[in-house]
Amino acid sequence: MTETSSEAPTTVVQSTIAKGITMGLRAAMEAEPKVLVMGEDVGKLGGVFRVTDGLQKDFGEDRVIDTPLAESGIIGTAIGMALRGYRPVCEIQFDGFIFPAYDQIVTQLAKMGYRSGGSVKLPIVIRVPFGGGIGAVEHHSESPEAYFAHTPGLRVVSCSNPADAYWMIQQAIASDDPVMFFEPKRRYWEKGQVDTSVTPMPLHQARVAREGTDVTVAAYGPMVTTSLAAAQAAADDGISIEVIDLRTLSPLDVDTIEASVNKTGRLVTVHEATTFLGMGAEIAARVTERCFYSMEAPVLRVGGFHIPYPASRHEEEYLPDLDRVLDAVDRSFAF
Amino acid sequence: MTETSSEAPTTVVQSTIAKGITMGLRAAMEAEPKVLVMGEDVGKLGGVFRVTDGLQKDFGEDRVIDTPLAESGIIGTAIGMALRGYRPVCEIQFDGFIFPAYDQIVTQLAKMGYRSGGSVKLPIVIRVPFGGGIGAVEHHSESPEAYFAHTPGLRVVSCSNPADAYWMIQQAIASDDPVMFFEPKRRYWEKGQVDTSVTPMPLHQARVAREGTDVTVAAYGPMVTTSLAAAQAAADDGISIEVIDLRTLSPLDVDTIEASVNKTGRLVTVHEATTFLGMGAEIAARVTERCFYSMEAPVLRVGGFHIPYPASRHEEEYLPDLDRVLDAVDRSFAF
Amino acid sequence: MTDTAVGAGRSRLDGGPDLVQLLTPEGERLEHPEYSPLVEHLTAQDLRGMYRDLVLVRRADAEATALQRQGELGIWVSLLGQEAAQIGSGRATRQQDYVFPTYREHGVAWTRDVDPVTLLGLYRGVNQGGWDPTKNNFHLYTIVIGSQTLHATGYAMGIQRDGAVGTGDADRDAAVIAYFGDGASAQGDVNEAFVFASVFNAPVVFFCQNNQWAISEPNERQTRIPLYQRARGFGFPGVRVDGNDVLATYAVTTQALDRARNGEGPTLVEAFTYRMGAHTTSDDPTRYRIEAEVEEWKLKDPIARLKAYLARGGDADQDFFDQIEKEADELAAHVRKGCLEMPNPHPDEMFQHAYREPYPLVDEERAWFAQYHASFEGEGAEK
Amino acid sequence: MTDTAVGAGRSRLDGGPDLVQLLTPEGERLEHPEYSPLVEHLTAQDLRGMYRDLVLVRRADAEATALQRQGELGIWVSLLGQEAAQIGSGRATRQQDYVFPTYREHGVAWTRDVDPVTLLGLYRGVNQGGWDPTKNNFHLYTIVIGSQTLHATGYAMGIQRDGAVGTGDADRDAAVIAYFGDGASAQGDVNEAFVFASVFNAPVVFFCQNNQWAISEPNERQTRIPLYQRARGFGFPGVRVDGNDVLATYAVTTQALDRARNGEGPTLVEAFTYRMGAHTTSDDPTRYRIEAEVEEWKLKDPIARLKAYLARGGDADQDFFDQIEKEADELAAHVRKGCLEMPNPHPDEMFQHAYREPYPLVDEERAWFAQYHASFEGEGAEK
Ligand SMILES: Cc1ncc(C[n+]2csc(CCOP(=O)(O)OP(=O)(O)O)c2C)c(N)n1
Ligand SMILES: Cc1ncc(C[n+]2csc(CCOP(=O)(O)OP(=O)(O)O)c2C)c(N)n1
Ligand SMILES: [Mg+2]
Ligand SMILES: [Mg+2]
Repeated sequence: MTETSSEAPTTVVQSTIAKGITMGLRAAMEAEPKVLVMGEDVGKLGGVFRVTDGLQKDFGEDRVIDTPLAESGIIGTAIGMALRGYRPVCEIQFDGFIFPAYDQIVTQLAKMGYRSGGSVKLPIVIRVPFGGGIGAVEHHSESPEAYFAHTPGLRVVSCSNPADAYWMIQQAIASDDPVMFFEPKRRYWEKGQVDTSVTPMPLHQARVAREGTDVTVAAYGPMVTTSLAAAQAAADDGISIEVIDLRTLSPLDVDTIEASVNKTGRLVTVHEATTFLGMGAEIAARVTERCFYSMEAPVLRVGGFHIPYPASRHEEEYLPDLDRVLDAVDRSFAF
Repeated sequence: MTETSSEAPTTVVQSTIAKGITMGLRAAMEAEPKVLVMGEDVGKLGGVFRVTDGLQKDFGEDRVIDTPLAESGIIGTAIGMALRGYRPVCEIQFDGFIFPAYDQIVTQLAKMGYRSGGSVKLPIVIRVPFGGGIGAVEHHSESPEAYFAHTPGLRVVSCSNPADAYWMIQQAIASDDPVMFFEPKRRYWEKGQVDTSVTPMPLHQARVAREGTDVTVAAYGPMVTTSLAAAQAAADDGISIEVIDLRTLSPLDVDTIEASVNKTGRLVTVHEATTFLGMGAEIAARVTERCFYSMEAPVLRVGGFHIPYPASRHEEEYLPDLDRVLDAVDRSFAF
Repeated sequence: MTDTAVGAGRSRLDGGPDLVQLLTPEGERLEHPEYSPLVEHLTAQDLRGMYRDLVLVRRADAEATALQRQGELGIWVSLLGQEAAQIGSGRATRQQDYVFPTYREHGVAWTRDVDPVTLLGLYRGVNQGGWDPTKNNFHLYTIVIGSQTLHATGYAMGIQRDGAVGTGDADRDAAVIAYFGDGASAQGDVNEAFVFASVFNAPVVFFCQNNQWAISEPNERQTRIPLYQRARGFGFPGVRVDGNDVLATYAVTTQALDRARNGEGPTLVEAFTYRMGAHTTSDDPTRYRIEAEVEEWKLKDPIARLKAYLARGGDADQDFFDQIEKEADELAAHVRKGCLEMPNPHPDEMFQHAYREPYPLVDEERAWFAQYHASFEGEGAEK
Repeated sequence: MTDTAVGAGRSRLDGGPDLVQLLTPEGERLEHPEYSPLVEHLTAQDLRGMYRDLVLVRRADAEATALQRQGELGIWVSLLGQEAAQIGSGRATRQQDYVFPTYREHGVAWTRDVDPVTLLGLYRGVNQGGWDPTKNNFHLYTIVIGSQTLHATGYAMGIQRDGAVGTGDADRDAAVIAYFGDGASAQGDVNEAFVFASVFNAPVVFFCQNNQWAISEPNERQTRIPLYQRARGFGFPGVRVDGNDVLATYAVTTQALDRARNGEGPTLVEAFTYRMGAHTTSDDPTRYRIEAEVEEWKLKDPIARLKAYLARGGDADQDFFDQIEKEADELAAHVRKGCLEMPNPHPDEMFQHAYREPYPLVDEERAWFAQYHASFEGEGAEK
């Protein structure tokens, strides 16, 4: 699909993350007639975040489907359409509303290919705006990615900037495996440049977002911006932080983290999800096993506390921020 | 509730794990009229594993409820009954069938107390026969515990012997927080002694199942028996393994593991669940942080491969066994 | 597939022949053999009371919308247009009944004597609801669409087990009413609630406010037949009532609740109404619906018709209406004052109530955060 | 609450007045204005073919049960008693139609030319199904109750998008048939499938085999009205057919599939039948149902009635029946041979097909396991 997209005019455009995804969806739909978009309010409204804005107008109601209000039905029927040869891209309106579809995702989407001995493929992408920081009510600020990364059969990715948004959504759609696509909703409006003509890096590869020598900070989605800000602040204090944008959570690109940690000897992981059994746990276990002798300190994890996502007036304290990242960096040096 | 149960005749009885749970359910129902049992086929049939055998006959259809075939409905209505003052014990027929109820468990059961600012309590126990090794078809051999341990608001425990089965189910029922109760289905018929008169150890405490000095092996549920067998075999080769039966996964009793690792300097975790983001990941991350300087080797994890649970003829190779545990122990010593 | 909005526009205007109506949009009383008797006992004072309810909840709702515009609330979910559906059904409940709302039932809350200020915490972001539902038998707002219908059914099964159904004791027999929307009718949970309620003959009334829209989706996207007919598929009665007619809604809900309390099982009530405003203050309906549709529904306003009826019959005079306006202004002031005085929670509070019993990790994180947070005290505001 | 098993026993014996029947248990043909025309074209040979189907699938099923008893299968899910429901409906499908079975549709598989041996892998434990559903348009068995009804609805929506509905081209227009049980009707997914199918008017037939039991639960635990009436709640037709009558089932399913292919949308067919055996070979029905009920259903046997009809009408003689028995024995031998020859999978195979595209962790674990496994080779058998 990336080949086809490269037919697009060779230009560098300014875009937000949200619009980057919209552009990517549009490119994928133009390149492949079997690509469908489905979900709640994705049609005329263009989704509550306007990510599917204009798609129904241009591709019609048969390819951009406003579904009944039933997430299990959305994923279950998407599986059926995939069996018929389509490539559905499902939008889940908010992170907290993916759970009614959890059974279809875990018992059917993730396992049907295996069940079939490889005779069936389910090229389905599930788009999930995730994370907090938008002052919303309950269920609108959650980070459920680990629930999916613990599920064999699924792939899990998250973008952190407009260029990745544009390319990763197309790569996810091009994948013949099901892909959970987590979008950093509070960063939807952050701007950046998108070059629609370059050949993008592979979907399942982490990226060194900022080079450093003293300590490695691994983050994804909304926490990449936070980590880069922390690195900037630390630089002023003479601490050199290497920031890794994981981009892919399943499969996890351990090699890139390992290389960095063998250099820095210290690792801090950052995510909004509850720390207990969050991505940081797997990264810590795996990297420690690989880098046992080069580690100066244990992997320290910055993440959500062990409570349900709190009322929005608590967000500022609840969410990991620049200071929490730097605090962990300091504690790492204390070892 | 434990007080009340201690009114039971002071005797030591031989029991299987399955019967231990049955006895515990009966004791809890006798002690507290608000305790209900509900699920699919829990009535006349006594459940597919006969764990609720005889309860409907003795406590009636209003307290032992055969529900429609809908797991979300089972948990959702249990929540409503709890709001009315009841203490429902829900049986999910097999691990793989808990997912239709996942939304009710994660968005309602786990969060309603928090939502209410503490004014609402949901003393609900969800019994889940889990794990493989019984030669079953798809969805009947899974280990979904990590999906729940990553969810604040829930408690997660697992028993490994008849005495714990008898006491822990009563303690779970007595808890005013929701408890996920994972039962090692392939060990249901393993026998042991149950003293119905002792004061049991707290629900959320791990137990040193076998003392050792060279390496710590932490397991829970069905893998405790496996780990004890490995320890026995290792002893013959002069290796002293300390086996910890975690019993509680959320909250996790880190102190007990820490104390052991500070003594042995080595830790191997064992579970059937997929290794990636399984309980072993959290234990590795947390223990390494606490015992960084006393560890001779990284925490090594024995667990399921990153594939859906395979066809039963693969079980012998897929499931962690004595040899896999010993292999990890050897690798630990190789550091 | 045809353009849904067009197809929708027409069929959403009138409830069809089965619509139960006792008060026309013009304020004329209609006789209905089955339902008129259920409102005969209502005195002029009762009707004035309902008028007062309608005006006050609309006013409180408008004030909350204003507070959101001024940044005092993060979001507001307006009930504009659905006042009669909520007051009529809420007034039909008895003290011992239990109510499971969605996130829009501010009018029902009013009938349960819940101070409107109580409802603002969730939308202001100072809590997730936080009230004690047992105080007024008014449950916490539920945001996950449809979930509460199962809780309601389970609660009703609890009432059965307490022997509080069909005893004939008016103060003892209890019922549950579960509110949900037209969009929610598509959720598996709602249909499972219908299965459980019918199989166990539970004392629950499923009250669906069909306000024609689920955010941007017309209810043709959720069903191709009138929603009240869904009950036929599960073997219990379904009724479509004019949700903008407070009398008809009161009558139909009274009958359904009585059936439930008497042990006759569940009923589905579809209140045919209209969401006059945006889905929430974050929504922009101009993207998906035509203004003409809203204009037509303005003619069916629930308050105007009751006012016309009261005035015509001489059951209320201008002084009364003025008095109510004054009360409404006072309530609005109370709502505003209560909102502005709502303190930000102390950070430490977020660690409370995740568990009722000791949970070491939470205590650990709570203690860590306390000292971490304190370490910024010196540096002033930003933390 | 009343004792369900008692209440159940009676009502489960007869399908009531709405039951569509063309062949009585005694083998008498009945005339039905709507459905008789749909079987008129069936020749004596066709009917003999159906008889052959019924006998052969029952024989293959019995052989599988025997194989389980002998330890060759881990479990078996018998279709005993449901042969007519499966053959009648399966024979009504066309090549281009697509079938979504549960785990019990061995008879339907037969009508799709799936070798019965193919179905054994799952129950023997050598794979999770493993066949290519596109070969015979017969999907993999689905074990999670109800899930496949949504897949079927989505597949049907795909057919709509392919323009393969209502074109009038008999070889092009396609439909989907989704099988599920009476217990499954309680699942949210099944009801959501009804919502999607009706809203999108998808070409899908929901075929519910009401075999009266969901393991130990009588279907009164799933619904208090006849299941075919569930469709009324969603706005599409529902029909109850005698599932032990292969002709009536063929006729009703043919009509429903034609409607779907013609673009007239979904239909719910309730095949009223009975699970003559245990739920699976692991089940013990004596714990929850009375033998008398089974005895009464023996009188409604689907094979006996067709045999009686064929014999009485002279459409088949003893030679024919003997010939079929011989074929059945041959098929049984084929099934047994195929089962015994089914090799255990090589351990390495478990790592295949979890993903279609490269997934490093799986490769890593696969490589690790290969050398780990090899390290035991010396020590002989135990690994
Ligand atoms: C399970 C779930 N999915 C999606 C949402 C997002 N959402 C909030 S309100 C709404 C529309 C609800 O429509 P309806 O049931 O008609 O109620 P109304 O808002 O019109 O009163 C949606 C899709 C949600 N809250 N829960
Ligand atoms: C979601 C789910 N819950 C529970 C089970 C366990 N289970 C397997 S078959 C069965 C009964 C199904 O009854 P019915 O739908 O009537 O089909 P039948 O077996 O009678 O053909 C149950 C409860 C399951 N497979 N899936
Ligand atoms: Mg609505
Ligand atoms: Mg059945």
